[in-house]
Amino acid sequence: MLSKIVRTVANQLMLFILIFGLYVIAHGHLTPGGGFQGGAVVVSGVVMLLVAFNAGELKKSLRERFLSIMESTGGLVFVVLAFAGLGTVFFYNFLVGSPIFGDIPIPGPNPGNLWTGGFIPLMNFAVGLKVVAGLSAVVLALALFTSGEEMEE
Amino acid sequence: MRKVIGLVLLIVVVAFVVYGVVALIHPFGYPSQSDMDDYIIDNAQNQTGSNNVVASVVFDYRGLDTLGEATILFTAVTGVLLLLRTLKHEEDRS
Amino acid sequence: MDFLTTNSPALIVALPLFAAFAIPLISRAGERTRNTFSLVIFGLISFLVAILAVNVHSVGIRVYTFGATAAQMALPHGYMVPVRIMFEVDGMSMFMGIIVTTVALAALIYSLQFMKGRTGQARFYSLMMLLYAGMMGLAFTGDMFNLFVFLEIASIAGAALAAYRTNMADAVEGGFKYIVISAVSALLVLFAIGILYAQYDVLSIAALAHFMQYTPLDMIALALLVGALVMKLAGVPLHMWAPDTYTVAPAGTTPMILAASYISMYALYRVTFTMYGGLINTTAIGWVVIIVGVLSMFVGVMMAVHQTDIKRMMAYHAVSQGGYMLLGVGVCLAVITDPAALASYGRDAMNGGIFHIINHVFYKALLFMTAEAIFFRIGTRDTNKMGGLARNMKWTAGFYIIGALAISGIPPFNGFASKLLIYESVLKFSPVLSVIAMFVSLVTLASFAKVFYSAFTGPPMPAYEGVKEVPKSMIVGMSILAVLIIFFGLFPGLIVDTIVAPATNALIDQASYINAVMGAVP
Amino acid sequence: MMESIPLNFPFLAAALLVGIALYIMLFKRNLIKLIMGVAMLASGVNLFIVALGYRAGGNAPIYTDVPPGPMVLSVPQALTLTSIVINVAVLALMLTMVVHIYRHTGDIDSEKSRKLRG
Repeated sequence: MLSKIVRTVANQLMLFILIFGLYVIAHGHLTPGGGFQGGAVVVSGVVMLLVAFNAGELKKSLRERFLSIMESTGGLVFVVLAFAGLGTVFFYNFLVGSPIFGDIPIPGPNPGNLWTGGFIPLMNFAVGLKVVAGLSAVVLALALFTSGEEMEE
Repeated sequence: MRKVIGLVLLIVVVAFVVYGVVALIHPFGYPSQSDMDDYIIDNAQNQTGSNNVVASVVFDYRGLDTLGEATILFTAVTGVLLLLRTLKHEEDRS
Repeated sequence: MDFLTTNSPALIVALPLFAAFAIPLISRAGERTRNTFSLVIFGLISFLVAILAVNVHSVGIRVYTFGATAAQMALPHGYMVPVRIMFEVDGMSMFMGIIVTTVALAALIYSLQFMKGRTGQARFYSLMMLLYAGMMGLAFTGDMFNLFVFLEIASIAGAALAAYRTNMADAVEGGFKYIVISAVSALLVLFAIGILYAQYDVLSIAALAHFMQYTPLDMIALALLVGALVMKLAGVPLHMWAPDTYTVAPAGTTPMILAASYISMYALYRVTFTMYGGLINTTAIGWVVIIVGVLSMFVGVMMAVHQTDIKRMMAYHAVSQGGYMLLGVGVCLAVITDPAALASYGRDAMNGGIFHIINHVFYKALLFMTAEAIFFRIGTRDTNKMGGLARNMKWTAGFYIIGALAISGIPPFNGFASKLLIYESVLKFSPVLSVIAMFVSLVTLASFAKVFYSAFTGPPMPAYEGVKEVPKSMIVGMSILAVLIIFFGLFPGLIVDTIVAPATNALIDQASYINAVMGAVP
Repeated sequence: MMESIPLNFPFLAAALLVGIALYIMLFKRNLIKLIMGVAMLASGVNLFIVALGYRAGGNAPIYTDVPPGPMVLSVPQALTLTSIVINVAVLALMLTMVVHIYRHTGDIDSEKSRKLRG
């Protein structure tokens, strides 16, 4: 565990990292970024917390069971979105033109409209959830294992 | 001896790849064919409603690859957690 | 019903993925719920595979385009190249699908009681589903990059399962070796995909085959693909990983990892026959395949004879049996340009090589399962420490005899059927090769007989006095395979006509594979 | 043909990365170095694929406030994205296995662990 200054700063910074990660995820269909990239940003924050505190400390607030549920949920949402297109074809983008994220942007360069993209923004969120949970679980499990602590379950 | 054979083999393979990749492939910046990508760049906005063409390729045109990719991440995480699990004592035998 | 027929290619791959994501959640409701859920999902998938198999058999090649406005629309409106990912299911894909599904079903049932009371079960079943999904995706896909993705799914899941027994050092090392080999071969495949993409700007296998000009760059890509896939399927110069990995993988998963390496063989055939078919110098490539095959047969069996670890011995035999498949297909490749020779023995050789895949996967899976059953009860794989087990483990001993006779090519079992096809046709091509193949079979019989005498017969060892037969679910898993082995051995003509010949035709008939996708080009 | 060589510098870099990575994997005995070799091979291949899609003077294929001009090809970027994530997954699993091997043998030298050679 590092000094109190580092721990406090890490705690405060985590909020900003979280917001930036969410921004990258949410704007995945408009600007460079998306679920994987935003998720990785958030996980970098988790790694920062892991350095500032130690693994045993972090385990108390970031439970493995919670991460596992979160990851499965992300995966399920993704697959279910793909299944939902089955009315036409698996993976059909059924939300284009619908009231949810259904707007179609003006062809050519445009300033961007958040309410577009069909199921792409939703899938970005599902993937983001999955990446955050999955990579945090891996990092945490490796840190716990090498420091000789037991995982729960 | 084994190392020398390996090294020679490696040099031959790498030389072939370098030759092929540097001299035979299209010049950097001027792709020789771009039919599939032109179609995607022209139609992505209408068909998927997404300004980010890469996002529309990742989630719509090649959505199955992304499902596979998310699955691989899930597989690896599952695998890591499976391998790092705490064993019960009676399991130590087998 | 119509809905299911149309969407079955997608559902067969998507349902196991769904199940794999859901299993960690469902496990919280208890072991029984999870096992029921896995079995129900798997029953559903088997049903879909049956529907699709019937459909492909009657209709021909099925194309399923993901995300298009209609599943059959491989090309976008008024455009000449495919843009979206598609599945292309032909006779050969379906053949692999049937193998994988049967083995996975047997393995799943076998694992139910084998895994009882162990840690990490939820993740184990999740990975089984993922491994299955990866293999099915690989068999069905019609897109090169998608093939890479599914190759990775199958190999990561396989490696994690192989290393399941983390308390044993060799288990983790076997898994590590497998994942390094898989990662390197997958990356070489990706490099080849990059080279192909650079020239033709398409990724669909059919479109690549359509545009293929066989430039020097294509040759480099072919070399990379063949090297990578031979490494993945444990062909002889690159077979070192196979014994280590097969030996340590826990029961139920060994057959699936075995099947995964034959899926790589399928990918190799897909590349050489479908993508490069008609352009490559088939005689030269055919001889390369024959030489790799003969070497695999010979080296594998020679390494197997003096092993004392029962699973390791079987793993070397797997390398050796892989040689038979390559031999049959190689002979066909060598004569594919000569219609007379093709009709007289080339097609038969190919049928034999392809038929041997399904036979070998079934009996080798059965043998691996019996070896694990012994290990399950007595905790050792060393044949010198076994003895007199037939007295107490009657079923296991019976299944072992069936598997051993099948692998040695003794008449009423399935190994004989495919080996006879190979012997006969190879005899017309080159008698020497045929004699080598028969000799290898004899050595195989000897080595399995030796293990049988030392493990099952003889006086019972005092340490194993109280050994019981394995639990019911394991017996059921093994008997599924045993019944199929006997059935295939009794009616080889029926099997060759219904599933093997369509697979062979699908590989030789490159034009219709291309037409199914590119047919709409004006 | 000669003038294409300076232009093809990115491809040369990718091919050399692949070559160095193969050398590391064949001749280094440390398992961590082996993993680094795999990571390097992956980087080389990814660099190669993403370089394929570049069009001289092209913009990123994102229509939000894009300046006029050609766009670079988008599929290679998507493929690279996929392959990067795949490699992260593979590396995580490999590292886990090496941690276990270290636990069992107390060493990460591939010559010393019995099964990892030939």
